[in-house]
Amino acid sequence: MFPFSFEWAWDMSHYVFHGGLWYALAIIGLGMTYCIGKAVIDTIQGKGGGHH
Amino acid sequence: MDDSALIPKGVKRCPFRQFALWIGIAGIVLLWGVYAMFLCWFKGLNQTNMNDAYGFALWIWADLAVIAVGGGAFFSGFLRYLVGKDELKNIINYAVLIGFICYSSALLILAIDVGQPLRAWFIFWHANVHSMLTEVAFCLSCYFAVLTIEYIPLILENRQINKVPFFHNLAHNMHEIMAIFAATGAFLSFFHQGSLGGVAGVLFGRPFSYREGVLIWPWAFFLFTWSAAAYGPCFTILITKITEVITGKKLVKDNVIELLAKISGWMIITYTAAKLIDTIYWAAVTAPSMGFTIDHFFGTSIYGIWILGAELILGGIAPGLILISEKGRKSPFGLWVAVIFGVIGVSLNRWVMVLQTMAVPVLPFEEWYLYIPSWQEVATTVLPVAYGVILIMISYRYMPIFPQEQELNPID
Amino acid sequence: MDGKGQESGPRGILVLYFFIGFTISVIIGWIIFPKLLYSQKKQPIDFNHALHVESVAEGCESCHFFREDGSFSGIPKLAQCIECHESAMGENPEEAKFVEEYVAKGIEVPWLSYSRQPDCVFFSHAAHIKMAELECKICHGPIGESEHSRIYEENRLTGYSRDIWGKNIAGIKQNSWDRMKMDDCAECHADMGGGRKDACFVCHK
Amino acid sequence: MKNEQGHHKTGKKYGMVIDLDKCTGCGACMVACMAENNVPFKEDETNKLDNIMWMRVYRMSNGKPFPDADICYIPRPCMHCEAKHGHSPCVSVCPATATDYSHETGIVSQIYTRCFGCRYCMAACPYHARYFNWWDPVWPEGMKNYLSPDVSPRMRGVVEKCSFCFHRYQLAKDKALTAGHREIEESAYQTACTQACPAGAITFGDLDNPKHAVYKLKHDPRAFRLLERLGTNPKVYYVTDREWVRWMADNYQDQEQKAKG
Amino acid sequence: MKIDRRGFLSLGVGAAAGIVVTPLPWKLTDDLSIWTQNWPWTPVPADGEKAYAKSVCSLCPGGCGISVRKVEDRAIKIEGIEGHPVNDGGICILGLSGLQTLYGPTRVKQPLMRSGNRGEGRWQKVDWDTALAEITKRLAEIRKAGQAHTVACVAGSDQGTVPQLLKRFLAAYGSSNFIRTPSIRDSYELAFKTMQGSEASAGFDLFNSDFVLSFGSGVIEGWGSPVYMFRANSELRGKGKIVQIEPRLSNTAAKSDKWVPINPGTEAVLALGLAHEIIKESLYNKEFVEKYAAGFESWEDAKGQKQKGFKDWVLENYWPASVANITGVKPAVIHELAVSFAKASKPVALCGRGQGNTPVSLFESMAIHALNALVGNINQKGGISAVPFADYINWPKAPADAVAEAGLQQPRIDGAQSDPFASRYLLNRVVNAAESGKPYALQALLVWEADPIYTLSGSAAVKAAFDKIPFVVSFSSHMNETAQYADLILPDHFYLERYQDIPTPLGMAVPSISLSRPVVKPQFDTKYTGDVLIQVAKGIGGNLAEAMPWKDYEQCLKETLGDHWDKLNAKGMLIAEQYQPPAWDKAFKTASGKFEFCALTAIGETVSIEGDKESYPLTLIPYDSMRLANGFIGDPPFVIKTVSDRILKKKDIFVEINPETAKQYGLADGKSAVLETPRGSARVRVNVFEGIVPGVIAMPRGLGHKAYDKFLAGKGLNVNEFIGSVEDPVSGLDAAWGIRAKLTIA
Repeated sequence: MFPFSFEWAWDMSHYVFHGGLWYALAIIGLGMTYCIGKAVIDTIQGKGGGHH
Repeated sequence: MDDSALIPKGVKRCPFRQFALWIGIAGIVLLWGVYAMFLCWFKGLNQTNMNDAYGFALWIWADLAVIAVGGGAFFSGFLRYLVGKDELKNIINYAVLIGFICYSSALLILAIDVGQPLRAWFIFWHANVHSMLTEVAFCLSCYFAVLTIEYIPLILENRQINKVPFFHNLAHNMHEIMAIFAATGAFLSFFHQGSLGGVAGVLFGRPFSYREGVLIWPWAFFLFTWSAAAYGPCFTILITKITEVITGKKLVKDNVIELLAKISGWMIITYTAAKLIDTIYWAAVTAPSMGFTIDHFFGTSIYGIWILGAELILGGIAPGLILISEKGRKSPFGLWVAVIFGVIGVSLNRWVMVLQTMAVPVLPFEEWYLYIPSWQEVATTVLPVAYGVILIMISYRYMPIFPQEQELNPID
Repeated sequence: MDGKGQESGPRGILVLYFFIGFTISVIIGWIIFPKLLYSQKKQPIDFNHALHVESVAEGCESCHFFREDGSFSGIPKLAQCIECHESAMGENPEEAKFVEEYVAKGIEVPWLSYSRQPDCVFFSHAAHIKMAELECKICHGPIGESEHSRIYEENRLTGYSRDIWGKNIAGIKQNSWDRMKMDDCAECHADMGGGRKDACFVCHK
Repeated sequence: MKNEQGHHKTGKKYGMVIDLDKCTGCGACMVACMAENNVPFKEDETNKLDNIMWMRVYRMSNGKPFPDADICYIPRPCMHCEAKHGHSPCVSVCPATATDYSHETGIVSQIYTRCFGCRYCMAACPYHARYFNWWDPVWPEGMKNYLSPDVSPRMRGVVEKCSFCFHRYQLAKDKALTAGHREIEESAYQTACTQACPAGAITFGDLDNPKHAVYKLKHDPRAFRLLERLGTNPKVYYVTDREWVRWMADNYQDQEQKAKG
Repeated sequence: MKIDRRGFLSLGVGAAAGIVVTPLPWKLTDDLSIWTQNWPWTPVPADGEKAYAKSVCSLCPGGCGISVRKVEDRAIKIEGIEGHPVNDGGICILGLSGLQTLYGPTRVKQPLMRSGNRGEGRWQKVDWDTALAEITKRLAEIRKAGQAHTVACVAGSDQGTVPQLLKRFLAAYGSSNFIRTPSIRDSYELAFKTMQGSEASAGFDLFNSDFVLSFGSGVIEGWGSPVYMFRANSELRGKGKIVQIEPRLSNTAAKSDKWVPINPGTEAVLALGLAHEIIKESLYNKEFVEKYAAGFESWEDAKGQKQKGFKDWVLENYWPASVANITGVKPAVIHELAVSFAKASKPVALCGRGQGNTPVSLFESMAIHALNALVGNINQKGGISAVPFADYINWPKAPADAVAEAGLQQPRIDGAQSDPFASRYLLNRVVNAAESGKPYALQALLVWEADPIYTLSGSAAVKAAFDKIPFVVSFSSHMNETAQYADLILPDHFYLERYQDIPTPLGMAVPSISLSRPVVKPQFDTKYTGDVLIQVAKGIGGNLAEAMPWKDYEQCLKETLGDHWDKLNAKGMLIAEQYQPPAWDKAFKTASGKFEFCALTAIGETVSIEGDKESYPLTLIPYDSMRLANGFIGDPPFVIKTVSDRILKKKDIFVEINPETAKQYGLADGKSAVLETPRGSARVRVNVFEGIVPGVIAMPRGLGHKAYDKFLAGKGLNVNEFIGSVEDPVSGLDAAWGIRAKLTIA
């Protein structure tokens, strides 16, 4: 799964497969980081207070 | 107990006791399934009626089927966020919820199905990138993460949770970039739906399911993606309609349903055409080159040729035609028939790709293998249904799943 | 429902709670967990490798030798020990104990093997010693210089010796002999074979 | 697998040729295999779909009525297929790389401790050469005594199959290395079934080595392989005088038989 | 400090965040998977130094050389010895699974005395002193009462030191009732005796034959020395022809060049039909028939009466048309077979159904042997020869006291050896004798390497007979049917734990001796049967003690083998390689000094079976398979595992039946049916099989055990329970080849 694993190979199959995989994971990860991060900032800035 | 503080504003829900009663009933079924699940985990897969000829059986079928019908989530998301069919926002929440249930069920079933669940993570850690199943596992898990991300804002929109500023903001932000998640989800879904077809399609030792294709992908790969996109919405519509019947309320406007139905219809028609071509090519070219004729593949009774006809005509042409005709999809009866046939049709396709593949004798001195699932298999397969019912009940009760509900069912 | 919770304290308290939880976990994870995970056993006899190596002619292979069929003998059997220790040779109380309890009664010594690989592993000493001419030390460390037997630690869950993997609970290794997990075999093989992957069966049975 | 291409030339291709006319269907190969490889057994073994038998002798019948009926026994070990790109049907599908194709020996491995029991490989194998451990292996009182340390007993929940007695290759190699040479003689590595076969029907060796007996036998005009047209490229050959067996083994239909000869 | 909901949540989040930066979750996940790889309940076989111990397998009389792989003191695998004259590296399915019996739960682990009813399976564990005291006391009492002749012994063989010790013990004790379990050996020995005048066992040089005409002999079903026959069968490929005459497409039939389906029980008629054609076409070996055979041509006896010779007898009585009528083999086939058999350069005809565990009628064995004589392939390369019994046991005659002499005066319980045509041993008659108490009631029975309760036909009658014998002793090292039915079990060492001499295996054409050597230490508290005999003899004292002068069995064996001992220990097998069967002019020890065709014409006809055609329209025949051991040892778990699901499914046994017959009786493949014979009825399942003569039902031998462990017991039916013994009026042997039966829908 990881390039440091001994089963890893630098060949086309791995590029394509893991390329796609890590790309998707990156988007999910970055997206969520963004959402959570921004939510923290928003909250500190006092947005979205309880009752509206 | 009064849970009115948790119920969304402007909608009416049944009394809590009634709710609890039904949860309880579903819960009993769930517990039965959980019991069977633990039996399988602690005693091993000898609890099932699977055998060396049927290494894949009811569970894998259930897996493929729920994922196929759960395809409504990605395809509605795809249509809503990427194609821009804005009306679908009124059904997308429910599509996401159904998808979430389907995919979590699929993962659960897989966790029971493997012989060594404590080592199941090897599929990731020691991934063989050449295996369709690896692709399934990765995309399935990633897509499940996406579905979770899509489902979370719904939870956060619960009246009480939404009061917490952080959660409110989080939900808001997630909505903001939902298109990106949806796009990722569509990308992942394309691959894992396909690779589920690939799972069977690459088996060159099993001429029944083997298909030629492009690059590493057999035709079954594309047919699976296509069929999931085609029939997933049928299932979304079906569950929505059932929910409407049970709640006694109209929850989604007809134009939304009809739009989805129409798209589904065209997808089904094109899929069926493709499937027909695939079937003919397979019967005329692929199989004979491996020494098989079509009558080799269909035995008597439950594995008879009727299954192919049923899949293509009843599960393909019939619902397709109904849904593409305006009259058909607008008639409540026509819609019901179409979505039910559609869902059965795609489930039948998955059944055939799993069970028939296993049953067809390949070695010249073999016989047709029959298999009847054990109660443990049935219970664990029913488990997700109970779990889905419970999750839908809870979600419907406490979360604003249907944006049009208030409008369609004004209180006072 | 209780809506007052949010007013019960300043945000700082929440951060404090967070760190308390964090710290407790860290202590559990790094200190208590390894202690619980491994059991400690003493070798039946405190063996002095250094002393033995001095008095034999052919180094390690005097006692740990290859059999004719190419298999490796591993820890010597009683019969071999008896060749010298028919009766006590010296004054050492451990030797006296050995002679009394095992030699005299003819019972095999239940040595605990620090480097026992699990049953699924086929380790060919011949391939490593005869063909690749590796030194024992590369995998076993300077055990030949030890004067006492270490405590043998066994993973309660897996039954592995701690020498196989877990000496350093974070998995960090400083010497080639600190870990003997598959990754470590693979690492060395990749170095030797120019990045070549061996087939699974080469080392598995 | 591309980075292994370079090793193809030095590699061996161990395989088998089984003379079906000599095979008597006595079952010695099956038991030799079970005894050699610590294969477990259970109280009721009459369900042939859940009993583990790496080497299984099947019975083919020509389907003709009395008195023209004929039967033929066909021993079926793992075929150690080498289809396109060195992918046997099972190796390419295993998601966790628990089975692989060795270019050194041409043998398809199965690593029980890596396998997590998804059974995809079983679905992929047209020969039913793979077996799942539906039960924990249990040996009756005393019988654990005969278990061999050369093959590790499998736990419940994993797939197992014929390994061409790979441990014998390992041991032969160790012996050779200790004796100071690297090459293994033909006779130094033979599978348990080959060795046991009382009829001498099984021959084992390097299919690519002209000095090995199998090399000549596989070129016999009466030689064929099971389900050859699937493209599995198996390494187990069969020889028989009986034409109906050869036709049937590869699912040749009547009209195809006529067309072909 | 009050922790509220949010504080608690915060603590939890912190703890969760903290734990992921420690090794705990990761190490635990890893270790849990490693735990599944090393489940403590999955055994790990101990490793150690390996060694190979060579010996000879004695699970059957085949005499294969075996090499047992050991790790330290555990035997882990049995293999054949490469280059061994009998098996050359090959080994049969039963031999391969010997270790399962050695170590398995069916072993009798120490002497046992019955504590419940017969066969109930309740035992009292006793030590050897008690056990030996018991048998000594009982035998001494019988002897004292002047009943010495009422003690009998059943053994699996009559060759080798242990059977000879048993015989000697009985002789000194005062009984002549040593009885060998019946088999095709009896038929061959009798045919040799009557036609050739020699006391010998049969040897076949199949390796050099070019036409094997087998009358039902399961050459690859375990007949003779199984692995030797397998090798011969393989060797014949492409060099010679094998024709199998049998009612059923057995493995042998399927592997042969031609299968000739025949009505069961009519083999002798077909043989004579072939003789008819051979004589008619004048294809017989003139040199042999004219110079070295008697009774071929008709002659005038001393009284001047015309006696019909074999030639005229056959020509008159065995016309192809009538033979075809009886056997179901078409005249054209008979002719063609006869011609090709006679024209072959080294043809040989074999008799003995299946594995040959049952004798055939003397008429049948002689008729088939006559074919060998006609083509003159007796004592020739590629033919059949009379191999003399091994002669290394040269003990002085056992001393007899008055009691012994009186006992030996009494007739044998089975009436065997009473006339030239009577067999040497007639175990089938012991059943009737024990049951009826005539000529006298048996007081004690010793059983060594035999399981008559399971293997004899008419199991119910055998059991009833056993019930009349007050004292049954079994020496079995594992709990078989007879052991289970005994009063006292004195377990012998199992074959891998002991020395045992094995004389020429059946079918080998050259005399030989093999020596089994202990491969492992005795695993349990067992004892050589030889030692038991020596000690009991000493216990009874007098002439018995004198007859058994040895310290123990090993000393006896060593002294008996003399010079051979060291060689056998080194080589495992000694073969009289220079042995050549005597030439025709010296071969026949008959009155005429020639091969006597007249012996055949003098005796009766084929033996018919029990049951009437009206009530039982079908014929049940047993059949043998390598995968079903049916002798004194039952299938070990490995072997029963290989049995087809068309023979055994769960606990149901399948019987084979021709589709036509099945249709006639409304029976469908796989479905249940009720099998009925005059001896009993039971539920079976139907295996519709194209390879069987219509009207015949075939049931495998070797199932239906009641003893042994859960892996074997209770599975299927014992065909012997459904077949009654039918005595050959000439030889006295049980020549039943089946029974009339009926099969109806269940």
